[in-house]
Amino acid sequence: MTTAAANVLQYLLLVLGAPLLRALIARVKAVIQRRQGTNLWRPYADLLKLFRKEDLVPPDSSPLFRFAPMMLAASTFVAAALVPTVNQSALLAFAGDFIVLVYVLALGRFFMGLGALDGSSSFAGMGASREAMISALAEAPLLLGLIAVAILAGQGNIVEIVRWTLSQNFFDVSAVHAVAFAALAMVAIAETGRMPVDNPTTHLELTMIHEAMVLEYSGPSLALIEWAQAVKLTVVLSLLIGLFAPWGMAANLTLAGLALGLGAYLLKLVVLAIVIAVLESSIAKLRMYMVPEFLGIATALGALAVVFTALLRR
Amino acid sequence: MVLLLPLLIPVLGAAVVLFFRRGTRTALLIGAAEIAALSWLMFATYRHGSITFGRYLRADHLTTVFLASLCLIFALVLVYSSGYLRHLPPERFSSLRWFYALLFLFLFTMLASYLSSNLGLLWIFMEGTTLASALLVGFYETEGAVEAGWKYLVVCTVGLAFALFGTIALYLAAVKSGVAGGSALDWTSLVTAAPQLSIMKNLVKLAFVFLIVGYGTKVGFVPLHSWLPDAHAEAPSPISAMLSAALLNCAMYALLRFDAIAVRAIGPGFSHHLLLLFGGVSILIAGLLMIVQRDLKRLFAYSSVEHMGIIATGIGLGGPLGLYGALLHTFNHSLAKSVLFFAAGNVREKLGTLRIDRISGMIRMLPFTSGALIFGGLAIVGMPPFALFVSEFAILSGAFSQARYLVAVILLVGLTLAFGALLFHFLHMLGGEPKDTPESRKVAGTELAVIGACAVVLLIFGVHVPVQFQKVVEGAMAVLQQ
Amino acid sequence: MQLTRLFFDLHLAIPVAIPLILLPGWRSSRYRRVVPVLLFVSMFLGAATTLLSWRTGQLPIVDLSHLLPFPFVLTLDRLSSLFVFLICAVTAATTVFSVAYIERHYGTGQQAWIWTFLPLFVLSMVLVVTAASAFAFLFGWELMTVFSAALVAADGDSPERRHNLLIYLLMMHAGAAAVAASFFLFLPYTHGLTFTQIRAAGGTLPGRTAIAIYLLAFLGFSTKAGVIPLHLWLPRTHPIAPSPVSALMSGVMLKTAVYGLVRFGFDFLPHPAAWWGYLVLLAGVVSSVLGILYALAERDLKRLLAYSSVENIGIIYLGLGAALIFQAYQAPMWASLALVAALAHTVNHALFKSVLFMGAGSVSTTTHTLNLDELGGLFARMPYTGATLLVACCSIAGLPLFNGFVSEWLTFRSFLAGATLPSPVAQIILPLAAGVLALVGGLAAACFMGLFGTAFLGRPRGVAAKSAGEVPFGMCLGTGVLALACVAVGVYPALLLGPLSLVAASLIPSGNVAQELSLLPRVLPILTTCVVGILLLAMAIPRATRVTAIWACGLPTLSPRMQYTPTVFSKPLRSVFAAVYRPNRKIEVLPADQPYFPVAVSYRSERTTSFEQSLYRPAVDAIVAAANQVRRLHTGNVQMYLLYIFLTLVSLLALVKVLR
Amino acid sequence: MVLVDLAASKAMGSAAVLLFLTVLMLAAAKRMSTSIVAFALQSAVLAAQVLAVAHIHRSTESYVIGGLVILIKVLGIPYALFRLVDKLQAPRDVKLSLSPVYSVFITAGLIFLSFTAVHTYVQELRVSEDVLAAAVALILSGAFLMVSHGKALMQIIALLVLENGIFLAALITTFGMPMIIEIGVFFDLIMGVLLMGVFAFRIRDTFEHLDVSKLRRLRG
Repeated sequence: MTTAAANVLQYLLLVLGAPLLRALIARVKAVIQRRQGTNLWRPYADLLKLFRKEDLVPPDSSPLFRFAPMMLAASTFVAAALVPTVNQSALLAFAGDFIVLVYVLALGRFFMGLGALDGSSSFAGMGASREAMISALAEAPLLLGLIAVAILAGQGNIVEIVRWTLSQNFFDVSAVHAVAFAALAMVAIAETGRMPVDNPTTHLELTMIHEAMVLEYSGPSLALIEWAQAVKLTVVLSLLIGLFAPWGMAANLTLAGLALGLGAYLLKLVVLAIVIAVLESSIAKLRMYMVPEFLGIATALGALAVVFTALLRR
Repeated sequence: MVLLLPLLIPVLGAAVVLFFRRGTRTALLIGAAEIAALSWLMFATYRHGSITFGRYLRADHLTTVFLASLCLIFALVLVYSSGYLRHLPPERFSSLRWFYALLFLFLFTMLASYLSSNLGLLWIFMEGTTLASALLVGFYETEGAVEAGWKYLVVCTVGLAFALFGTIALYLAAVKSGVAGGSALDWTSLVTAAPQLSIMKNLVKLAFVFLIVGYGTKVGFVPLHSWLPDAHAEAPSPISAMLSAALLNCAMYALLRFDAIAVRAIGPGFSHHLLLLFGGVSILIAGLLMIVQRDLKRLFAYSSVEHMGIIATGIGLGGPLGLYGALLHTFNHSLAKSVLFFAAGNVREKLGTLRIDRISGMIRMLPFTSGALIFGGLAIVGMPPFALFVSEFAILSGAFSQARYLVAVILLVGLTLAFGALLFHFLHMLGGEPKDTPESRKVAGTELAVIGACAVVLLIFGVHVPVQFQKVVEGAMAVLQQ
Repeated sequence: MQLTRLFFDLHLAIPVAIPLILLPGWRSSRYRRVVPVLLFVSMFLGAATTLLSWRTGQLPIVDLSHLLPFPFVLTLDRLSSLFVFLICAVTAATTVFSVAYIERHYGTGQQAWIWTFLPLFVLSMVLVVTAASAFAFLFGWELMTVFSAALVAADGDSPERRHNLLIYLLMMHAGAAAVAASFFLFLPYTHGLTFTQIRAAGGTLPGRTAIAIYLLAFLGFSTKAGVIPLHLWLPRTHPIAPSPVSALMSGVMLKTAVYGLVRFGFDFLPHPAAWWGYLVLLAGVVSSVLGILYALAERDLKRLLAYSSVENIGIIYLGLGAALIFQAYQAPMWASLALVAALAHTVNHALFKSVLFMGAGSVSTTTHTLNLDELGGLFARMPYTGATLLVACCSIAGLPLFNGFVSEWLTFRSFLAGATLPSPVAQIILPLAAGVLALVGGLAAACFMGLFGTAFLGRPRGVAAKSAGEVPFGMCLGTGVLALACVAVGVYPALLLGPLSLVAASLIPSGNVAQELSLLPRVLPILTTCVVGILLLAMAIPRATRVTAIWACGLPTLSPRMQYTPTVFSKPLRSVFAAVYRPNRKIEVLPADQPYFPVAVSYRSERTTSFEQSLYRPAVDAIVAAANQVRRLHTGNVQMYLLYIFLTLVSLLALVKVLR
Repeated sequence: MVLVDLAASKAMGSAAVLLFLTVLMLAAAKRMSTSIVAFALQSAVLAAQVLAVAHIHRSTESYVIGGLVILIKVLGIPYALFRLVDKLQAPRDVKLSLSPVYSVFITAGLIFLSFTAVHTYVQELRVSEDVLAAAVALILSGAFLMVSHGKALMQIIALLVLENGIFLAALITTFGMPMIIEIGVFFDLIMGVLLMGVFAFRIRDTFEHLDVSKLRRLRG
């Protein structure tokens, strides 16, 4: 019972707190760039505003145009229920197979692309096409990295992997972990559309990927999309945390344990947010056709990780 | 008597027909009588196993297998020609009556060579087939026809001369190894006495080499086949069918008889390897040559060469599977090939040409003939549910079950080559835009009936080999192997 | 038992009877009306047979050996009945679809032709998968080629269609030869070629024979399956067939090759070597990656689907290869898991690829074009077809909640298990193969996102698409049923995995995969409920909608031609994999003399890499050259001919003298 | 009577030499008539051979055969050939593909070859080596003539020579085949020559020449 409650709580925390993370990153960037950043609660205000606005739909677009954002939101929110954050468990822990997770996220992306194409604007089309390319190329490194970790842990369920990692000594992080982490981190950047792959804050159409995709969306649809994006970012980051640095995660459901777990989790998130902010404000966005190379490197790393799994066990 | 009747009817028939100006109906009547006699003969043989008449005539199950196809093909050819040669100008030699007279003589010689129990007689009548059919090959007195006729005559006569030498050598061997001179050429006595011949090993080998070269020329083994495409291409279509479906079998029959003796005398190694050699070469070369043919009937002629190669391979493999397949294949091939030649006849009749590159869009011009071509084509490449699939399956299994992988590979490659060639040419002819419109689309009832009959028999034999036929074939195998 | 037998006989007999029914009334439409009904009944009976025999476990046996000199036996073991059921189900749906489709597309003669050969074609496939003797198998195998060719030929005639037909028949015949050889190679070790005898011999074969058999079978079946580089015929034949036939060919006919491979690999030859598995795996990798890449570059809807068939066959091969490898390393449990994965993808591909091809048929019915660059906005105009195709696209992209995901997940799972094998090679190769599968999955998602997004969404790019309308009910029904099946399997995989595990158990007795297979059936329903629930919540959000023009950078309007076309959509990926296509690009600016004030700019980019040019053409040329050489010996000079005879004689005599 | 025996034995002995002479003569012949005569001579020698055999073995069958040979091969066919030649009004010269000198040399070589060829069989068959060699030589040279001569008539003659060789071989090895066979063979021979004559006419009518080496329309 308490487990269930804890799971629900951490799920709600993830889903509801996600926008905050984006705001945090933006704020840190602002600080770095000597700007007076926005209020941390701004994203919530935006979402509320958008939910109240009316939905603008392009002429002769099909119902799918408005269905796509919902599908995105649905898939992302379900994905959020698969990863452990504070507690060594998740709402749908038993379903937390990493392949399922990856493909649930893919479901949302697929429909988002369709929605963009349904908008019949050339910018949206461009965005969709580029997004399609990136996600197609990101699939392999993502799964390879996860597979490497899963092979070490000897199981495919994320929660189980986390538990296994926790059972290991903090200091003998194998080479596999290092390489796999590198691969997954690169993929995470590409997946969540951050620099240097994509620029979430751009307004120059030719460089846009994700922003171009959602160009035609407005009102509640846009709200869903933004929210889902935030949740996705958080999910991916929590996944990284869970796989590579789960230490401190609450094992037993004592209040102290949970508090410790929560603290550790938030801390790690903040650290990651700062890292991302620093990265984004220090390096320039890659040219479009450099992205495949970026992901190619990631794939190579992933493959390397897998090879290591075989070599290290002998 | 049973044996004599079928021989007498055609000879007399030939004489009778010559008296009429256009003897179509008479010819049909005589043919009907002949076929009746033949079926009686076959029935009798089927009942008694083997029947002999005097010293020189004999029929057994092996004969029946070949007689069956000969009888069928002859009937078809007769009916087909009655429609095909409707408008033929009564000239000196190339007139209807001469056509039928020669046809009957041709039939007579083949029958005689099937029924003669004496190998010398066999040779004489084989030579006779050449003489009788040469005029038929040159029947249209066009340049091509005359040329083909001459080549046919010369090449086959020379070849058969060697066969004669082979026969003599065998006779010599028999005599030297103590068989009475009178019966030293009699098949039955030779077969029984064959084991004694082993003392004249070299002589028997020599004999068989000459025989296989001699009769092989008539069968059309590569590289002795040179007369075959010319003759088939230039002869009137019914005659082409007769040559390909009956004459080649006839020569193959002779080889079978001699092979049986050679096997008994000096073991299967020698003759069978020769047969396999010729068979393999024929299959491959014919398959290749089919690709580059430009004339429809030449194409079919080469396909005949290939199938003779397949049959020879079957015989050469021996054993129950190989021999069974070979015997079945002779029958099936005759039927399928005659369908093709009849169809070619229609094409010639309607479009006035057989040049493949000049024909296109047939499927729209001549739907029935195209159908016949497709049907025969599918049958000849051994597609189920046609009969050749069964026989080729048998021969292939024979090859594999003896672990003769080279032979098997040659067979498979040759079949694929032939398939590709036929397919390529047929697609070109059937598809596309019609070049010129034929004068008449309608098909003569006789032609329709004949082709239909062939197709039906092919289909039936493809899905069910009748019990009687099965028994006859087994009997024939028994005759050859004991 | 009696009932099963009766059903089976009827199921087999009806298709044979149909042409006889058609024969009298070749032209009358009344006769033709009867055919689909009969065909449907026959299919229903077939499915019923499989279910009955499945439940009772008794095998209905049809033995016609007394008719023919060689044993001709048909029976339904687990594997066979799976494929028979598949054939029957897909064909039944296709029949429903075809009634309206064929009515609309063809003249009387063609209709009669198609309705004559469609049942025979299906029958031949049933023969192949139920055959219990080599003779019956090859009989069906050849018939399958003939009848499918007949159906392909029904769809008109043109030089390049004839060329395609030629390639198809030739390759099929060569493949059949290989298959036949692989059967015959058992002969030295058995007395006959019924499957029971073959099984008996299979265990005791000497190694080299087993290898030869396996390689030949692999070649033959891969030709039928269209594995690269033996795929030449596939993208040439499937697009030019009538759409229902394409659906059957791609959806079912290819699967007979999978059937054959499973028969040989797991039933006849019980002791595979590891490298057989690696071979299949390699074939799978090559054809899945290249297949989907070629599909991405296609603009013709049906050609695209054909190439995606090549890709999916590749995925099936990945599963099969893994299964063989596990088998070789004595890991029966994982072997049967991989086998289940392969079979599952076989079934799934049959389902969604038939939907896709039939959908293509519907599209061409209303728009009379299959060129993706002219389509667009069809979803609004033909909602049912659009919906079914959307489902199919999601399935083929391997998204969860749809059936494609199930089989891909299983394949991933078995690859993951490769890490548990003793051999380091397997430990490295199998997980890496999972990476390949992931790449293929991503590319497939991109490809079909582009397909659906550009053909069905957005605004119509051409008049044809603008004037499109929904197709008749029958066609929607045909596709709809299969689409529903896709969703059903995707949501509740137990439907599929239960039977498949039994099939696997019948082939790999010691492999128990119940625990491995139990995960998805538990996960997916809950996942679905969650997704649907959240969707409902999201829909519940109150909102006002207003239709406004799209953002046009201040221009008055954007014409539909300014949308992203499929060509452009796939451009980024194509440029990433330019090495595969080696495209030759042409940009023409008109008028040429003043490039800065262009009136028209035309851009063409086509793939220059082709196996036909680099692999097949040279071989064919060599053969023809050889033939011409031989032909030259045939100088019309009779003296030469005589010389040949004499030389033959002399050389033979010499040979005899030497050999003596 | 003694004289006859002597003649018979002489015939047996000297046959080979005479046959070789005829063969060479055929090879060297420039004119059609010459070759026909040569053939007639050859057949005559053959006939003598047959009669000798008949006399030695006292077999009536052989006498008949000998009679047939004289009737058909020595008189009948040569006569027919002569008729053919002037009926056809063909140019009288034989068309050699290569000069007579070469052909004579080659023929000589063939004769030598035939000696070596029969060598192995002689002991086995217990027949006089040279006659058997002559038979083989006839066959070989017949074949050679066929290949080297492009004229229809010459090919007929060559064929006859070849047949002679076979006949001779049969004669000396088996002392004659059964009667009926021999007669049948003769019948075929006559018919064959007749038919070839017919075709010669047809060729003449359709092509205005008798040079079969020019008949090369059908090829490939």
